[in-house]
Amino acid sequence: ADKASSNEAASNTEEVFKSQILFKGSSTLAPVIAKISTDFIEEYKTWDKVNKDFPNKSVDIFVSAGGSSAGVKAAMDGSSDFGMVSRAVSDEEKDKIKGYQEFKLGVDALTISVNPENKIYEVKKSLSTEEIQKIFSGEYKYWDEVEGSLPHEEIVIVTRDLGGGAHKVFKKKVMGDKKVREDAIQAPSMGALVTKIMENKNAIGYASYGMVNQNAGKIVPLDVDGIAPTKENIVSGDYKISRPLLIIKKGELLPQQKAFIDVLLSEEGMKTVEKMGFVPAK
Amino acid sequence: MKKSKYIGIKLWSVLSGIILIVLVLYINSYIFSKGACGLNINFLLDSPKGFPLGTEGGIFPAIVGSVCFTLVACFFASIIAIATAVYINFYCTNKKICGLIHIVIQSTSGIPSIVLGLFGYTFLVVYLNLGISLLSGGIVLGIMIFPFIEVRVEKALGEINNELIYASYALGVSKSYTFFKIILPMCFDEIISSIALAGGFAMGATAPIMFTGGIIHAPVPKSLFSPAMALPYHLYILIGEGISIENAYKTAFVLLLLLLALNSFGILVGLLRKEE
Amino acid sequence: MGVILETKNLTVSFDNKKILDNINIKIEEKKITAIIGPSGCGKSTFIKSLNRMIEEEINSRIFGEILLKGKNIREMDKEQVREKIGMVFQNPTPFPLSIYKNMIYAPVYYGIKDKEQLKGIIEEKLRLAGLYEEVKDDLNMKATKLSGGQQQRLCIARALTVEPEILLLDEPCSALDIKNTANIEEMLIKLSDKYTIVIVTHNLSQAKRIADSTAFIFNGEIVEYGKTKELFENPKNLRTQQYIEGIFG
Amino acid sequence: MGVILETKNLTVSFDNKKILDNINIKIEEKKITAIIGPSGCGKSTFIKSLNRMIEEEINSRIFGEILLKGKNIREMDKEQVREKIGMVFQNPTPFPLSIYKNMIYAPVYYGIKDKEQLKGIIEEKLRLAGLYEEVKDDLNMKATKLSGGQQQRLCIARALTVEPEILLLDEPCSALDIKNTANIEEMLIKLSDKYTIVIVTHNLSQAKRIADSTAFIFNGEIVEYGKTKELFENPKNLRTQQYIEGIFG
Amino acid sequence: MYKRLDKIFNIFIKGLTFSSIIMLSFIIIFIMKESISIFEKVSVFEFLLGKEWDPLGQPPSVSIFPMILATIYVSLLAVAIALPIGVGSAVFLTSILNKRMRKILKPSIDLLAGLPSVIYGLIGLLVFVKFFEVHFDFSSGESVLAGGIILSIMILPFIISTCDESMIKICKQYKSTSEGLGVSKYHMIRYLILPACKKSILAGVILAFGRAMGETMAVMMVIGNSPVFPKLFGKAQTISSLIALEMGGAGVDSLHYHALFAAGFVLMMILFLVNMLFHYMKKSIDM
Ligand SMILES: Nc1ncnc2c1ncn2[C@@H]1O[C@H](COP(=O)(O)OP(=O)(O)OP(=O)(O)O)[C@@H](O)[C@H]1O
Ligand SMILES: Nc1ncnc2c1ncn2[C@@H]1O[C@H](COP(=O)(O)OP(=O)(O)OP(=O)(O)O)[C@@H](O)[C@H]1O
Ligand SMILES: [Mg+2]
Ligand SMILES: [Mg+2]
Ligand SMILES: O=P([O-])([O-])[O-]
Repeated sequence: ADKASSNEAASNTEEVFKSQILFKGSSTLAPVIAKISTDFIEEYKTWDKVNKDFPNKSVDIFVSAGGSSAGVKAAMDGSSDFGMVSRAVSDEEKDKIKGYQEFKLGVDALTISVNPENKIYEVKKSLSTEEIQKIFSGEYKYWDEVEGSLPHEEIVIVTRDLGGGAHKVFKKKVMGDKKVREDAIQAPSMGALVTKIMENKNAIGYASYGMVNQNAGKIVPLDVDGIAPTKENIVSGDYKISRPLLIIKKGELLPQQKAFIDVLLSEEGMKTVEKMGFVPAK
Repeated sequence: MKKSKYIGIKLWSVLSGIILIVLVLYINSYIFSKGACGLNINFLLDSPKGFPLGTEGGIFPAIVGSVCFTLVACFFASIIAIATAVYINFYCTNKKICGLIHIVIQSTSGIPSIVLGLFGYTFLVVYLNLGISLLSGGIVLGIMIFPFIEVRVEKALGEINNELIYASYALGVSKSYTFFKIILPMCFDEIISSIALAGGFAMGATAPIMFTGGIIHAPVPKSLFSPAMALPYHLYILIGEGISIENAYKTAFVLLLLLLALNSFGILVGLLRKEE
Repeated sequence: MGVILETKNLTVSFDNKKILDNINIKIEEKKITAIIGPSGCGKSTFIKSLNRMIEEEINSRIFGEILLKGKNIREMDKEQVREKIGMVFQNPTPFPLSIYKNMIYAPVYYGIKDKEQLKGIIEEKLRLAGLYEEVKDDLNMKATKLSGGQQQRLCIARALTVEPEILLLDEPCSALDIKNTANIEEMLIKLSDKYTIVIVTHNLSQAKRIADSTAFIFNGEIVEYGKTKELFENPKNLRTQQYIEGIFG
Repeated sequence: MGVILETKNLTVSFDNKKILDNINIKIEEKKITAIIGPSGCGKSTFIKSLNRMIEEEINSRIFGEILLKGKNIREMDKEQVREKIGMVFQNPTPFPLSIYKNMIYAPVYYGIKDKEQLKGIIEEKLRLAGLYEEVKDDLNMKATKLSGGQQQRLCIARALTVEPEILLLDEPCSALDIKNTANIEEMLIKLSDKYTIVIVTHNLSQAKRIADSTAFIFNGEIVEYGKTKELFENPKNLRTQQYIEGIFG
Repeated sequence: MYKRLDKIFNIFIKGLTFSSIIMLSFIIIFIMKESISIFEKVSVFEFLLGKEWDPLGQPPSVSIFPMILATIYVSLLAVAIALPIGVGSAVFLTSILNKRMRKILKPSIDLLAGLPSVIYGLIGLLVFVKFFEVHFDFSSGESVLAGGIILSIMILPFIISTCDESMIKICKQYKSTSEGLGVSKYHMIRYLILPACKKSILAGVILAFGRAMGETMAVMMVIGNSPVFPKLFGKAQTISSLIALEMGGAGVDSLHYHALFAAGFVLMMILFLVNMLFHYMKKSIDM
């Protein structure tokens, strides 16, 4: 299964037609692609239904998580066809991927979210960047240090692991030089992070905007510097902790890959992105 | 006075025994009770659905994927394990080489499964370009269970009366003839049950396939080169991401049933042969 | 009659410990040769080296020559040697198969496929071993269900199925009672019409009863070798004399 | 001297197969009584029933009475019986602990805690068993590292630590060489000053050498019982005569 | 015909054995090779004994001392919990239960050993972690304690089966002797079986310790995964959970990647030593 050679020979000879597409990377994006691909597979089942020129082979689209860096890495080393990345790809990384291509699906924001049992959103709806820094770096250890009327209970920080795109974005846009305290809980995925906040009444973490929408009521986003994480604010860029949702690729697209990407970027695809709680690119 | 002196020991052992029994009962009934209710045929035969994926639908691709991983692992591991055991028992005439082989097997059994996964990812997936696939994951699982099978088969072969084997050699027949006609039939059941038991370990393992073959969403695998879902990994995702605790219980239950079936298969083979 | 088997300076060691030291012996064709000696003196080692079974033991080393009709057996194929020189062990070793399958085990290996022919061989050899009448109706019974004496006779019959020229027996009767022993002794005498027999025994009266020649091994060396009658009645060596008088061993 | 132990119609069966049949015997105090008989006749079964060890075997059934100084032992506490009637087995069974711990094993159970007192007991009993001089500097050595003879003497010394009145020995020398056997025989004769000894032996000359009385058991029955000298020189029963002449068994 | 078959079989067996042995040795060497290059950038000392793990920071720092400590800490904790229960259960199985009951209970212990670690993780997360959060007022239930408890259940079968084996042996061998001295069953347990099984118990502990250190999923799900110095009620990260969590995102040939490999290598070496110790113990017991 050598990708370079199949690339050239892809001119519709049946033997080398690659019916499988593998996505790997961002745990934020993985559920979205998984959803769209199941719909896609259900609709077409075999490639010849997608396009008459394709052979009669079943459509196999695989989705694997691991974090945005894993997506970049997988695109780089060729262990998957596409990388899913929910942060900006650095120039350095782009240089390492030959024939780099990216497709933007939408925009996500990191909301500073807490458990609904935490009454902070009633007394103090907005946190300043500085306060967030202090909470995440461990300068504030108890909730009553953040706001006097809150109980004297320990703050539980939930973060993504270092491979997650969210962590990089959060570090860059909020923390600056400061370090996130080391005894934070490292969740292996965005889903795990949100789950932890929903389960622990003292938890705070940077939950994805999409996830907040999916779990409305079970998790409460706070404003940052007085700006609420709403669709408008995110699009306008007023809400500062936002990030792009990207699909990246090394080298040229095969025709069947293009067919699927077209679906992703189509109006239908965008609707799904929106339905999942994210801000679609178009 | 004599009696009271030992009350401590009595209490301690009985208490430990009770803790043990309670643990066994609790863990099993926990999974069984939470998993068995609401389990229906659709859950077994459907693919994961809903958003996020897994909240609805079933786990069919994961069941098939797990079975495939296990088959690949067992196939791969049992061939080399049996060959090695046969070599040590019947071909190796040099103690030093035997010792060396044992050391290598020992060291392999000491490699933590996550490190094996690490190796599998770098070497099989990236260098050898096998991709994230059933094959890569199966091979890593195979390496993981290889020592287990080897040790048991070697023991089973070693327990065969040497005189019997010599009696066969003394008739002027070859080693392979002896092996297939006498040795293999004698410890066939032991070999099968070791493989079944090892298969159970492979089926329950997550760490080795996390980077090498198991992924969060895939249809039923169609070739050795496609990646696949696996029950334990799916279970991990379901709990870890808080997708659906209810489905997680059901998945755990199904996994447990599969393991139970695998083990009883091994035992059954043994029983059937004894009856003969 | 001629010499069929001859060892020249045969020396065997395990882990560099010499077990057999410079053995020179000539074994006569179609006679019974008995090997006697105290426990651990190397009798089994000696007899095992005659059909190269000793090479299966880990860490065994063999020096010297063993000539079968003048041909060095170590230059022959192992399997061929064992086809010509059969062996029966101390404990009966029937394979855990039916009697029938035990008997056809070797012939099938040597390429005999015809059912009738196989049946012929089985009957002939079982008769030779005096077992045929006892088992002819139960050929499909598991061989391990036979009595000890029957098992041992089956093993001898099985060894004969490859048509060896020489039959080596390592204390074949030590696990058997008097009646079975008598049966087997009788059979061996009959067999010596057709086969050369070498038998290790710790039972001196057995050697006296059946052997034409007897070799006395002590500490890995052949102390005395000659006609059985001669050796028992007029031992030339003091050790031999002491041994057959029961003073040691 | 008086009778210390007496069986009345003692019958033991395993799985409804009678192994001992109606045994009536009186064992004299501070004497050595030997039990002889062919293998499988029930010697071990008999001696094991004397301290109720036989009850530990599943499927054993016991009928009749065993009286220790007139008291039925089956109405006593099992452990108390064994405290009074010690036992030593055929193969030496030192516990895989140090010699010291082997020796204090039972005394600690019977409530002796004082270190000095324990030391006193150890020295006394080891001396009685003729082992003290050999091991006094190595009391912390593993008992399993002792030689076979030393191990057996240790087991006897250990049996003595509970201060039994009777010591039962089941072929205590069968695993030992001549020198160790002589040691133990000498020791037993010395011990009979203080203890009643019942010894099972398959070595007739041993019985002759040390026993005051001897009982010959055959097929689960006592065929003859009397003074040792009498029994060996003038056996009244034909079977006894045949057995001591070595005609069977 | 069978001769030709024999030749093929011969080549097949030898070929497979040697290729598998070479392959296995290759794995070990490969892991070593992938690890070594980290030490061009960081000293061994710094890697093993430094305090901070931040491979993506500027400047990056890679030290796995907290993880090594955490790995040892949870494993020791697990052993400390499992040891008394395990040995007690072994005594219970061999000396108190009758044969029939033992026959019933034995397979269920095997069942415990055969449960996949994710299922243990699930129970850990949904039972213990929850329990700590609700009843003990932990700020978060993820803790070294939770990891230790889950691991202790996982290693219990190993301790039981090693002890059980030698206890049965000792019991069989010396039961009648001990009974002959008129002492009770419990005296025999206390003064004979337990002292005589000391080495087996130790061997069981070492084996179990090794298993605990190599475990990944169950621990990763309940321990919180913070690369800090471990405290009983605090979060921590073991070497294996570090690898499982971060390997997915570490770019091939990056510093991060080699550091993770080196962490795996260190774990492997520790386990290797532990296993050697186990085999040494086992040998000296058999003698
Ligand atoms: N595989 C082996 N490795 C090392 N030593 C061995 C081996 N086989 C036999 N020996 C040693 O060689 C010596 C001779 O053994 P052998 O079996 O030939 O004696 P034997 O005369 O047949 O004794 P027995 O009458 O007891 O059968 C013995 O001291 C034995 O310990
Ligand atoms: N637990 C048991 N269950 C059934 N049968 C038994 C049991 N123990 C002994 N026997 C049988 O009881 C008979 C007498 O055995 P016992 O051990 O008393 O003989 P023995 O005279 O001591 O023989 P030896 O001299 O060989 O020690 C034997 O036939 C034996 O098979
Ligand atoms: Mg021999
Ligand atoms: Mg006896
Ligand atoms: O979406 P992420 O997993 O890269 O944070």
